[in-house]
Amino acid sequence: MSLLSIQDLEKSFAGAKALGGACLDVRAGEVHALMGENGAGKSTLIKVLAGVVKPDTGSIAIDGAPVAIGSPADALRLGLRFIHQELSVVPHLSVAENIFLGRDYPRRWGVMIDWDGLNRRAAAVLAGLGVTHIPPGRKMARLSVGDQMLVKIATAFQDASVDGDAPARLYVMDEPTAALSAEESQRLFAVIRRLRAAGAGIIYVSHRLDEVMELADRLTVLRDGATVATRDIAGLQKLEVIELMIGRRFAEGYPPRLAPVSGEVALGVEHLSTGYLQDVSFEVHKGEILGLAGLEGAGQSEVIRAIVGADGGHDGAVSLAGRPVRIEEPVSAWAKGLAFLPRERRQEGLVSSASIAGNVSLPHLDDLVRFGLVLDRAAEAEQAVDLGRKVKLKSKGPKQKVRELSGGNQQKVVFARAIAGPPEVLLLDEPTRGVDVGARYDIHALLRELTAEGKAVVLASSDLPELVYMADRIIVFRDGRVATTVSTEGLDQARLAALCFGSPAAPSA
Amino acid sequence: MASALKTYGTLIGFVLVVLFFWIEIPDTFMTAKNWLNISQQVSMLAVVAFTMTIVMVMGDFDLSVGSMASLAGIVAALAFRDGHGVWVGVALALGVGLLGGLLNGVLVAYVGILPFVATLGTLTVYSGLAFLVSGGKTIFGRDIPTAFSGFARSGIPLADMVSLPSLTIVAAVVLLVVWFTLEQTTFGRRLYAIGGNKEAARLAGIRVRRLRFLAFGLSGLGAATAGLMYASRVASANPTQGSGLMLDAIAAVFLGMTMSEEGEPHVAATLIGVLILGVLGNGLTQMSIDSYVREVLIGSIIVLAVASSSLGKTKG
Amino acid sequence: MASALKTYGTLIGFVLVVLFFWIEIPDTFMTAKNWLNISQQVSMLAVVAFTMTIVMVMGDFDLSVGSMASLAGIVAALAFRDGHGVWVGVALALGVGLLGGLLNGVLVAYVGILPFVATLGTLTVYSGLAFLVSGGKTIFGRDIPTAFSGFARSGIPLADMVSLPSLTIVAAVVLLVVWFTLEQTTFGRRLYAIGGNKEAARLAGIRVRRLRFLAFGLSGLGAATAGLMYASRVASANPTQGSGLMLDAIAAVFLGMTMSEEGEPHVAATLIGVLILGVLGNGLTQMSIDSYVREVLIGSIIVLAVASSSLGKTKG
Amino acid sequence: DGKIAVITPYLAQPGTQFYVEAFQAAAKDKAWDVNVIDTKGDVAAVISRLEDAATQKVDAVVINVDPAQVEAGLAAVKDAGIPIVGMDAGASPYLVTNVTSNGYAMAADTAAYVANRIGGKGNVVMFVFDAFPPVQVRGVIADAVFGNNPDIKVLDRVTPDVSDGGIADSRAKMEAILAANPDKGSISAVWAAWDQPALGALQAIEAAGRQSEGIVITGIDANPQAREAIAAGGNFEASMAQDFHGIGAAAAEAVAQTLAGKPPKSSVTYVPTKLITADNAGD
Ligand SMILES: Nc1ncnc2c1ncn2[C@@H]1O[C@H](COP(=O)(O)OP(=O)(O)OP(=O)(O)O)[C@@H](O)[C@H]1O
Ligand SMILES: Nc1ncnc2c1ncn2[C@@H]1O[C@H](COP(=O)(O)OP(=O)(O)OP(=O)(O)O)[C@@H](O)[C@H]1O
Ligand SMILES: [Mg+2]
Ligand SMILES: [Mg+2]
Repeated sequence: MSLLSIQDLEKSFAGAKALGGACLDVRAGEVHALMGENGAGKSTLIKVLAGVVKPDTGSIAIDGAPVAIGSPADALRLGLRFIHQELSVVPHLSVAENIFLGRDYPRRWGVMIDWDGLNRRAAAVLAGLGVTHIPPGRKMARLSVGDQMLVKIATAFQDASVDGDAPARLYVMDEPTAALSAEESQRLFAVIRRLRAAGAGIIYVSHRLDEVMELADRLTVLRDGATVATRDIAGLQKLEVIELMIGRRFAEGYPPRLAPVSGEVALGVEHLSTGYLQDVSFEVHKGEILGLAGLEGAGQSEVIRAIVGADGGHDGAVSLAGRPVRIEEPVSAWAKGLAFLPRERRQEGLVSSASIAGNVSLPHLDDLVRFGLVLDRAAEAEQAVDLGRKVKLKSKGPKQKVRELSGGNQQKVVFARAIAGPPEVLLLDEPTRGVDVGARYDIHALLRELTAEGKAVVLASSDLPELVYMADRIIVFRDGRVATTVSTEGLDQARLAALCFGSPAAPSA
Repeated sequence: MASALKTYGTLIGFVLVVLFFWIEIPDTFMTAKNWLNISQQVSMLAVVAFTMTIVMVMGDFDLSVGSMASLAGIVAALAFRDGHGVWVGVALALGVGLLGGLLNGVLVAYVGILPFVATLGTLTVYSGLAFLVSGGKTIFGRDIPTAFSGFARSGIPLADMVSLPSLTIVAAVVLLVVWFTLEQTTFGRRLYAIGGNKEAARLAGIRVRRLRFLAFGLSGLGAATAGLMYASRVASANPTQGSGLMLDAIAAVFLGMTMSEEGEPHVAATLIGVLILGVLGNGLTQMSIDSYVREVLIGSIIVLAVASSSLGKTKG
Repeated sequence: MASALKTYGTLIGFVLVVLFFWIEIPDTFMTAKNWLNISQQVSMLAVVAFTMTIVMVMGDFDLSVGSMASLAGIVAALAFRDGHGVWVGVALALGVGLLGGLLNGVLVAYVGILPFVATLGTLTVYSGLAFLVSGGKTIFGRDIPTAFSGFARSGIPLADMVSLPSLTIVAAVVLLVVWFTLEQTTFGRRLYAIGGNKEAARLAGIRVRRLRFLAFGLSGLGAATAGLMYASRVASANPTQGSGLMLDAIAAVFLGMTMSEEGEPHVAATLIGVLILGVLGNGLTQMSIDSYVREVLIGSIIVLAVASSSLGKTKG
Repeated sequence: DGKIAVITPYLAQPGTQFYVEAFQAAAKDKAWDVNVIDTKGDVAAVISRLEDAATQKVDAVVINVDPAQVEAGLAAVKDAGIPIVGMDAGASPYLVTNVTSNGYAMAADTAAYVANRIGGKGNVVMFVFDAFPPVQVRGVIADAVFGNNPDIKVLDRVTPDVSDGGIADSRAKMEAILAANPDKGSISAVWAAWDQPALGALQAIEAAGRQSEGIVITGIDANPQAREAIAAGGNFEASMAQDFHGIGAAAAEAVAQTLAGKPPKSSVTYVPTKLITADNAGD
């Protein structure tokens, strides 16, 4: 009998169908991948299961018995555990408290909270994930985003009980690796395999096909809210999966370079230092894509943030097309033709209560005025429609609220903002995070077009193939310093990973 | 249907209140004269609420508007007493309002004090200043030029016995200016972005600090305008007369906020909030409801009016 | 260093204020007697601020505490007048406080009205009820049993002429209870989770609505306690006597919030906020500073005290 | 029978309550329908309510607020042909008459009482409230009386926060003043422009255990709580009884005469006041 059986789930938001006949069947002891393009309905299905979204129709059964899940508390009681797509942490509580959120804390003499005990147990849960560098007593807000994600993942694996809870038996993970490094992903996979061996069911969502092929036993593909197929992974080709997802033939890979890199320097950085970065210098040429690589927290994000003035002052000099510039606030970066795509779309990128058009136009408002101050809404909408088409945005139109978009589509909005203009230099931190394979290809193609026009791109990414295939050169960071700079000519992924680790040999992952 | 209730619940509540008074007070409530009257009665609150909307769009508060209104009235009255003309007094008062607002802006935007703490501090300071410069006394009588106090009584005659009050016109102009600023200019668009996500707005190239600074300046200017209107209406100035405005203005904006799906303030919705407060006061007085019962009713009606638009907005 | 200023700036500001008064008023300010006096003067505000901290931990407000304090005092006094004993009156008043608080809880948590609107509505309702049941009159004199009014004058003798006032003891007990609840129970930790990220709390299976409901109940209970303390202290009850408490209580919590790095409220920090307000009033009056100048100074000092902990907290 | 609107921002003040009650009692006999409207300190709202009363076409309006501040509303009422009577309001051409006590006399009586009791010598704490014209007048008169005694020093001229009724804040202020002047005899008297601060000062003196120093306290209004304190024979020695009942009744009478077409002749109608001490406080 199957552990979980979902039949004919339907859900519409204000008339727009998010789910229309979604079915899913998960067995105990399997990793079941849930696949689909951005906006296919994966997260919505998971939210229904989690008691966050009420379905219009459809049924859910566990061990063959129908269940009603009216609230997240109900879902937990049934033994379901979730890692949702959007990072939801409580920033001013400690790591340990985030892990035990909603559970019973250990106590001393039955009254006082046993903080040491709580921290010990949290440390044990983290250690189960192979994470030992995060102090459980630290405030969540003090952690890097990657570390926050690890804590969030650990939360799903803690087993503190609450009265009447069924033991955890089904783990649901919505793009857990989108913010993880390759190494951390591997540790997560080890835990997932352990849980599978212990008889738990796992629903796994990811746009990283390699990962899915490596980890999953079966997969179910959603298209426009409906289930189109469920298959065994064994014997399945990647291309078949892609075609199931997008419903047509598709050539996987990366778009080829359109024009050679010019000799002219677009952006120059000399002796850049902040509290963390030390003496970083590099140049990006017109028409070039410069990759930034390194382990989680090695300094790639900080370099980009320092250049645009996101964190206040820094030492060192920045020049654009050979002319020195002072950039102390992001506003001057945009004004000088630098576009910035921050790493965290929800916290740093989007005004989710505003419309798609409003989000895209934000740095470009001065170009969209009439009579000096009146916002030209028609031009604004036109810009959004135009760019939305380029990035394959799936939406109801430029006026739709960003909050209502799927995660991948939200990411496309941030990307659309960065290429509006277009700018002379693009500083992109994980630009394709959570974007489906098809749209990813289109975004990569857009980057190729922009470089062919002489624009320069700085691309920070934890997706090593993306760096190897898209970048012309890659700077590898270690501990806030430039460890080495390599050309991607003849570079392979394993070699790049080894450079990131700082060891001459490839890691044994 | 359910979603219409969520957006229009408060508006429907307002319409029901109006219908109720129309039925209960058939002769005098639904007349042009009474509505012009109401418009004049709420005009000061309206001006403060409209400009308060500007800072609340950014997710901030300005608690100092009430004492700023008092201070502005006192400043103008003192200028009059010292023999200055109406325009000098008005300009001085508006200048004080703008400066006081910008001081709030500095504290909030550049020093980084929470708006609640900063404007609570300046509330006390401005109120103390109003007492200090006036010696705590009410300035009235001959000290107030009739050209100034006459303004609040003047209006544009519309028909026999009915005229459009000047104070109403002032409020309408402020409404238009604020509406245009918030809804039609890039300045307003940026304020909404700041209210939605300060960090994202900053990284997308918005000068968050400068805009917050300016927005607080506008709020101070609005408060001073209301203070002048109040002083003109009561033909006098005293250091506490604006104190009731703050809580009502914030309430009006919040009432309006229940009408937008994202819960952000819009000045047109604030107008409905102001009218709810104004119509309740007017209608219940005309029905000769006892003061105390009236208070209980006003509170209950406000809660009921927004309840339908709120039902089920929270989960968990 | 800079980060220490950010966390301890407000505390340092408080210490500076105390040092200043110590130097300026060498004989009488830094005496046990004066501090016990201050502790008694702020005890009512403290109780309201402590329980207000509970709702503010969740990111909510309770504006109705002032009128609830008035109403509770009136309810007890009316019970006394009707010949009921002290405990009956106190129990009735606390019951009214709890119920009123839970009504706020229903409106906020289950109906889903914004806390500001809901409690502004009930502020008006409770105040109206206080006027209504008392007929708008002050209840005092023979109607108030000496066993009740004596409480506020009693205390535990510490030394010659110096005793620990009962009201101070009540405030200290409330402080301990609130501290324990917020910092040492899962209930409290869950409130912090709700305040930090409602959605994350809900996804973790926390019953957000039920906890908000209960927290508002506690705030109502605290307001009623303060109302009783107030009535005992002035040996009378009138329908407006609590009205000054609300803004000061919220101010105290906000002052305390400047002392935590993430800006969340803690009840120990609220205590510092309460003391800042209390010490300023006491010290400046002892220095015979003119009332008006005093007000200006209080506002400025509050702003300065938090400025150092805020400097540079905003960007952009 | 007629419809009368009584409009005031000061209903929370006990004095206002008493004359409103007396007015209502008199109105009951005359079978009037009285609507009491309190705007809670908001003077502009009084104008609004006056306009509403004009719209509603009541038969007469009674106000308890400074007429100079609400002239716009008074004009609307007058234009509607409705007569207005002031109840402790102030003189104004819009009013048929203003029924009131003589504030100058009351302040002079209590200030003189203080000066005489302390033998024209010592430190006096004054509680005043200049924002409210009728009370401000009392402060001016007391200033004159104390200023005329060269050996009397005004130690502090305190304006208490009245939003809580005035007792608690006055008490806190007095406690601080007592703490700053710890020596016996360093404070001779407390003169308060109305009773609430006097009561607050009394509580502070008792709580500080300094009731035996002979500090003389006086108030104005002689509200019941003050009378009780005076009757108890403590530091609170005297207050002025306004005849609130008389003011309310006289205002009702003025309305009745006006409605009958025979309005009172004088623009001010004084109702006598009385000094209350321990001897007559129980009456
Ligand atoms: N609250 C909402 N209001 C309106 N539409 C919504 C809402 N939530 C989701 N949708 C819509 O439902 C559809 C499915 O979204 P969902 O988030 O489930 O996609 P997804 O498969 O998880 O995509 P991604 O890979 O980008 O995360 C999208 O078209 C989205 O716009
Ligand atoms: N505000 C801060 N306070 C303390 N430490 C910080 C702060 N910001 C960044 N750091 C630390 O600086 C280091 C570099 O952070 P950064 O965000 O640049 O990492 P990264 O190299 O981009 O990592 P990733 O691979 O996750 O993108 C991390 O160790 C991070 O914890
Ligand atoms: Mg998704
Ligand atoms: Mg990074």
